[in-house]
Amino acid sequence: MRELSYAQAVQEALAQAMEADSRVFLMGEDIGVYGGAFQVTGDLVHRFGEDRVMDTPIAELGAAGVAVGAALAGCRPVFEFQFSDFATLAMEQIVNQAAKIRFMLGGKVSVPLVMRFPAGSGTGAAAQHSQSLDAWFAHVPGLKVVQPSTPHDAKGLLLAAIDDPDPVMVFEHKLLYKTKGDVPEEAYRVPIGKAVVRREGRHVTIVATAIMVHRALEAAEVLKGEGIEAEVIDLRTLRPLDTQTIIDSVKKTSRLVCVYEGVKTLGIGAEISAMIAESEAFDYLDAPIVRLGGVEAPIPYNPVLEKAAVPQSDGIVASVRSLVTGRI
Amino acid sequence: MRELSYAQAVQEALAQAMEADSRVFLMGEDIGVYGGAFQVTGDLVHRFGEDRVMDTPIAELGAAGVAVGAALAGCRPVFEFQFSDFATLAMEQIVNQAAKIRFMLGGKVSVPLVMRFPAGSGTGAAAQHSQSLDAWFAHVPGLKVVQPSTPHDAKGLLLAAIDDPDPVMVFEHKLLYKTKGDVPEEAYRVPIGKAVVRREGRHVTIVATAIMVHRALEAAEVLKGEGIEAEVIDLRTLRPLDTQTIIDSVKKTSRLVCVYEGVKTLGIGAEISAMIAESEAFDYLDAPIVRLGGVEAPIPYNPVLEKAAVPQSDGIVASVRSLVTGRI
Amino acid sequence: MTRAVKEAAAVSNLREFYRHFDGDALRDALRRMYLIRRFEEGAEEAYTRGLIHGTMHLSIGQEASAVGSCMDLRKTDYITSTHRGHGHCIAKGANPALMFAEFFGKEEGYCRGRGGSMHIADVESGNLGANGIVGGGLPIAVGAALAIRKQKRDDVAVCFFGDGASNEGAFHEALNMAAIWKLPVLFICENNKYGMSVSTERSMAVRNVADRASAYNMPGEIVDGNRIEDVSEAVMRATARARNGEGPTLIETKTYRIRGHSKSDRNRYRTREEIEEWKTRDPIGHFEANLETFGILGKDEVEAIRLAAEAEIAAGIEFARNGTDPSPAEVARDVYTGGAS
Amino acid sequence: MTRAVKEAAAVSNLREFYRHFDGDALRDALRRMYLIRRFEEGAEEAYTRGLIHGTMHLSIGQEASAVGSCMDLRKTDYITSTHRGHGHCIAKGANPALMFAEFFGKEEGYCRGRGGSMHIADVESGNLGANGIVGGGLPIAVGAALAIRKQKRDDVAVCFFGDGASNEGAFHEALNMAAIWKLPVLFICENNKYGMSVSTERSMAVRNVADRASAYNMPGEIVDGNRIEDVSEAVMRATARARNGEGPTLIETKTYRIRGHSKSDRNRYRTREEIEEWKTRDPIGHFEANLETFGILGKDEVEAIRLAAEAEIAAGIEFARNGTDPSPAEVARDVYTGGAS
Ligand SMILES: Cc1ncc(C[n+]2csc(CCOP(=O)(O)OP(=O)(O)O)c2C)c(N)n1
Ligand SMILES: Cc1ncc(C[n+]2csc(CCOP(=O)(O)OP(=O)(O)O)c2C)c(N)n1
Ligand SMILES: [Mg+2]
Ligand SMILES: [Mg+2]
Repeated sequence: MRELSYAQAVQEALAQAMEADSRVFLMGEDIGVYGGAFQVTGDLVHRFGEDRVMDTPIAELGAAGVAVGAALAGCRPVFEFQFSDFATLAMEQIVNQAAKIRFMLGGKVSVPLVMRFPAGSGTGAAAQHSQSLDAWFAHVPGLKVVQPSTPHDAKGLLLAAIDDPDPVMVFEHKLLYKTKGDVPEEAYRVPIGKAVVRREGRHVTIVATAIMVHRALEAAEVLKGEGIEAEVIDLRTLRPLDTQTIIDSVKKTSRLVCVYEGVKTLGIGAEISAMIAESEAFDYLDAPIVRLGGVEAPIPYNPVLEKAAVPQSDGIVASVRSLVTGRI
Repeated sequence: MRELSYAQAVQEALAQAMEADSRVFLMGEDIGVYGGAFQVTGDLVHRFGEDRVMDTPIAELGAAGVAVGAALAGCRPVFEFQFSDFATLAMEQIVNQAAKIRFMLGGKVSVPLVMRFPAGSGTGAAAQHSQSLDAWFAHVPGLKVVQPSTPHDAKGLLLAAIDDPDPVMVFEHKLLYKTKGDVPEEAYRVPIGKAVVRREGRHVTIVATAIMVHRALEAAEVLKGEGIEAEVIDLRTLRPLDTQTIIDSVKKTSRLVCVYEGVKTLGIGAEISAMIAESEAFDYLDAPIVRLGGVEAPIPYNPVLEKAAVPQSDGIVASVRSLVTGRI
Repeated sequence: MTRAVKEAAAVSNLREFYRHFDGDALRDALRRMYLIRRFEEGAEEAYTRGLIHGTMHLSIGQEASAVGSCMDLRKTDYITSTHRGHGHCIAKGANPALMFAEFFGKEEGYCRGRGGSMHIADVESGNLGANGIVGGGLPIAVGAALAIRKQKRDDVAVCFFGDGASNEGAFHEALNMAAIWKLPVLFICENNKYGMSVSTERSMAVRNVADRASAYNMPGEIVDGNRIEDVSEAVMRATARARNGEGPTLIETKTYRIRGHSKSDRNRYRTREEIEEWKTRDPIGHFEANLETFGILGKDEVEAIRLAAEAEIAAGIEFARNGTDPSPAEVARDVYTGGAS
Repeated sequence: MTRAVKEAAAVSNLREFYRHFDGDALRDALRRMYLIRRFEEGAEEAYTRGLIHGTMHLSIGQEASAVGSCMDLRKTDYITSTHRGHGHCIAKGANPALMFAEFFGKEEGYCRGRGGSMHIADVESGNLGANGIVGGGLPIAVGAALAIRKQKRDDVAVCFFGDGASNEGAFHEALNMAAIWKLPVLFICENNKYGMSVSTERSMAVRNVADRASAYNMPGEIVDGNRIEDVSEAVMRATARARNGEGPTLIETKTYRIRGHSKSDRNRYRTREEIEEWKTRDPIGHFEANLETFGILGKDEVEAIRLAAEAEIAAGIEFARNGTDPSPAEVARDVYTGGAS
């Protein structure tokens, strides 16, 4: 099958959605002739014109509100934040408006809005350009939140998000943009709300998101050499959570490690852990539930510190090993 | 001892801090002659003048940034959001600036800033004026987050927050403003980072925040009649979490119920549950960890729905009963 | 003379407003102003009697601004409204009975009882909703105008907001985008002198909100917001421009809210004299007097309109009180379109 | 004639700038402009060679704006800076060696290697920091000015920002508050024609950012940002006003960044001709020529200044490369003042 990079897969989804539905258009900073800060929109402006690939002024709150209003009035905007950190400027429109308008109006309207958030650390851009704030959005009823880890899912989840009648937040990890993978040419959908087992195993369940899926898979490979078979689940959707896939896995393995890049405290792993601890899987647990998340600090500039600030595969190996050892 | 309302206790703390330290001043919308939307600042403007009780224009992002700048330059601003929901407009300054400046500048500065957030539902103000967003802030390193449940703690935690060299977010529950309690006259401090056991018990630990502390205590009283002795912990500080007090309690009772008003998913109870599930207390657990949080919906206007949207004491009773029954 | 001829004769010397609208339209405008006034008085009373909970922001004294702005709008034109939005909602065509049902928290309400006063909306008549966030509607209106452009319609989006809201960053960002993209949107600032307790003198350094239009290279017009003719004529000029692809306009209607900001207001920031003075500039009284002076409506017709409005409001309250209470089991309904949660 | 007398004679016919500053000050200004230029060239080279990671935003071509703005400031005056902040930092008095140490991620760096280019700061010399958030520094500067007022100092806060930043809501809110409270703050907009790839023609409806000053009843001055005299004189007028309690000023320095927006820029949004044209208006060349024409500095002195700057930069890079790497164990250090985490 054809290989595309994650960024190309996103771009293909945008192009196919715009071709298929004239209501779809793109908004964002420097997504036109510049091609986007991460070259995701690339040359789309030349193909679809400035009306459908709209550069906005640097005005995140207002531009997000414009997207909300356009969605209310029949369009299907796909909004790019240049960095997910800048969502801090637009929480009002995302959380008070987009997420709640349908509910507040008694179900009389929908807000079919997609927002894309390049997120995460690893590019040396320091504390204000490296955050992983996905957990904030997963805390908000009215929003859906997805976080693809592969080019395949980047395309399929984005197309599903654009189809969706409600606001969907798409978290894209910056370090994944250049990673490659098989991507079918047709416009397929990956269902929102479904996790996927990336690797089967029986000794421990690792639930991971975004780039951590790859680090977890690396770790699983190493652990295999030590006789530990880890099951790796790619969460894919943070809201609504696919509880059943995780519960089933934990019932099988009896151990759970959550790996995510956001700050450990109240990051998405907190929810996964708590969900399991109150589920039917609780009685199957043979060990404490371990979370590996970002350290309790902003992301530092220095590259060695930057790496130390979020889980890496050797840390996952060490954690799983100490959790499982002696208990297999 | 003298009784004050929660609002009066906050006001007394503000007055005492301003008297003791000329660097302290207040900023917010309608906190001057109007006395604040919840009459917390009351007549302070007449006592301290408009320079120290500053009405701001309706401009939350900018005003929050002014507070950050003033704190950096040697003042001690205490900022009132009129409703905690409006923090959505100021997340940039709170999260990218206030929380991170010290770290980003290598520890060369501090940001001694206090922000007060009237939060929660129950006043019929509907979805955009009733949110409990405390978990967002507890997810952010660089911030401290407190949530007093009594007039005594409202005063003591606020004074501790004003003393603190770092940004402290104070969540005040609107329904608590009129509740009364003993408040010493002198300027005492309640330490940030310390939970407190409000009621001792041996069958189950209930960790609650803000108004839920009172509902949990009511529930405990009912449960007592059924032979169930609940230990009730008032969390008081959401960041940094007082893990030890909770762990100790759970080791004693073997069961944990978390009660909070924020949306259940990724609300503060998720962190408490996950913290226990990975702690030494895990091995003591005799039952799943239960979370009672806000429903997965915005807060509705209709008063019956509004009540149904967040935990009430009968719901706490029912949950604890079904958790404990047959397992004592 | 037949009535039609009499009307025509009287009208010929009059200003644009009275020539543009026929008797029916003028009667309807007066009716709507009365509906707003009585609606709010009724809501206030129900609130005071504990029948309505929450809070509410009354626009009594500002009726000319709402009705004058919406008189010439189409159903397909949008408005975005504010926390002080009852008047806009009625002016754009909503049914007061369904608004009351909302205030009483009933399933029959415009928002099925989920929104209340601060989120009152009637999407059918083009009202995209009141907003609890000051300034929240500004960019949303720009987005609606963008959709209009994309759909190649010649409708407009009318954005109501207050003087206080004009200090929000959202104001700046919204006006700038509307201006650079030349979108069909009207920014109608209802300047009632205060944002809650803070006067415009204390919250901005310019005298008029309209003075800010120049920062966006946009016309900024100031009108007497208590005179429906002035408001309506300015809005007609601006809609014509907008429909014609000439871009947005900022209109400032100078008006006054007679009641407090909300139910918790103790009016400490303004004088009784100021309030009394503004009561003498009542927009309904002004309009009525003109209609009579110009021979457009007789005293008896005015009386009939008033009585009909009162009857409609009374019936609306009755309807609302008999509405259906939502079931607590449905607390999380309509969070998502598919029904998922 | 002694040199001092020669200087005095030459200077007497000159404009304010050359009379206000003595030879030492002018030499120092030129030195700083060279330091900025060489610093950024050095940083760029180190980045290209992979010695510095992350990204960086170069201000080559904008040196007159930074130095002209800071020449007459005191150490106790504050500045807030931007993502394009190396120039401001050096102009306000920072040591390039410690800046390089920061870029190399070392403990010796101004931010102990935690901040990097986008957060470069030197609190000692009054620089409260660059900012990764466009517009983030605007309200912070207003807050610093508020602190100055509260502390009854006659210092000022100088806020640098770009044309693009002037479309952020923070701009509007910050300028409004500074204006209503008459705070001692200077808003210096370095208008280099683009916010990343979007030209001011596409991002705002007025020609000049300074045209927006009227919305805040604030003086708005436009100067040639590539002429240090123009910048400095405008800033001196504004600081005088500010220190005198007359409130804020908006100054727009029209300038140009010769390099791309950041390291990922392919310059697709502007022409090569435009860049070449602006290279002919080099602020250093302009200043040097004037200094020589007016007999204030000789060619040899200029040469010496340039060489000294180059030597200082080379030594700074050397110092930085030999700096101390932070320990990964200290990744969560300095999150809180007390050390708690
Ligand atoms: C973002 C935000 N900040 C503050 C408030 C609280 N609040 C509600 S209305 C109001 C005053 C608004 O003033 P203005 O825009 O002039 O409208 P008016 O009430 O005078 O009609 C305030 C401060 C709010 N609802 N939203
Ligand atoms: C809030 C925010 N939005 C977007 C960005 C990404 N970004 C960084 S610099 C920049 C352009 C800024 O333009 P301008 O203010 O004119 O400054 P210049 O780069 O031209 O010096 C953009 C869009 C950002 N850092 N912060
Ligand atoms: Mg007002
Ligand atoms: Mg620029």
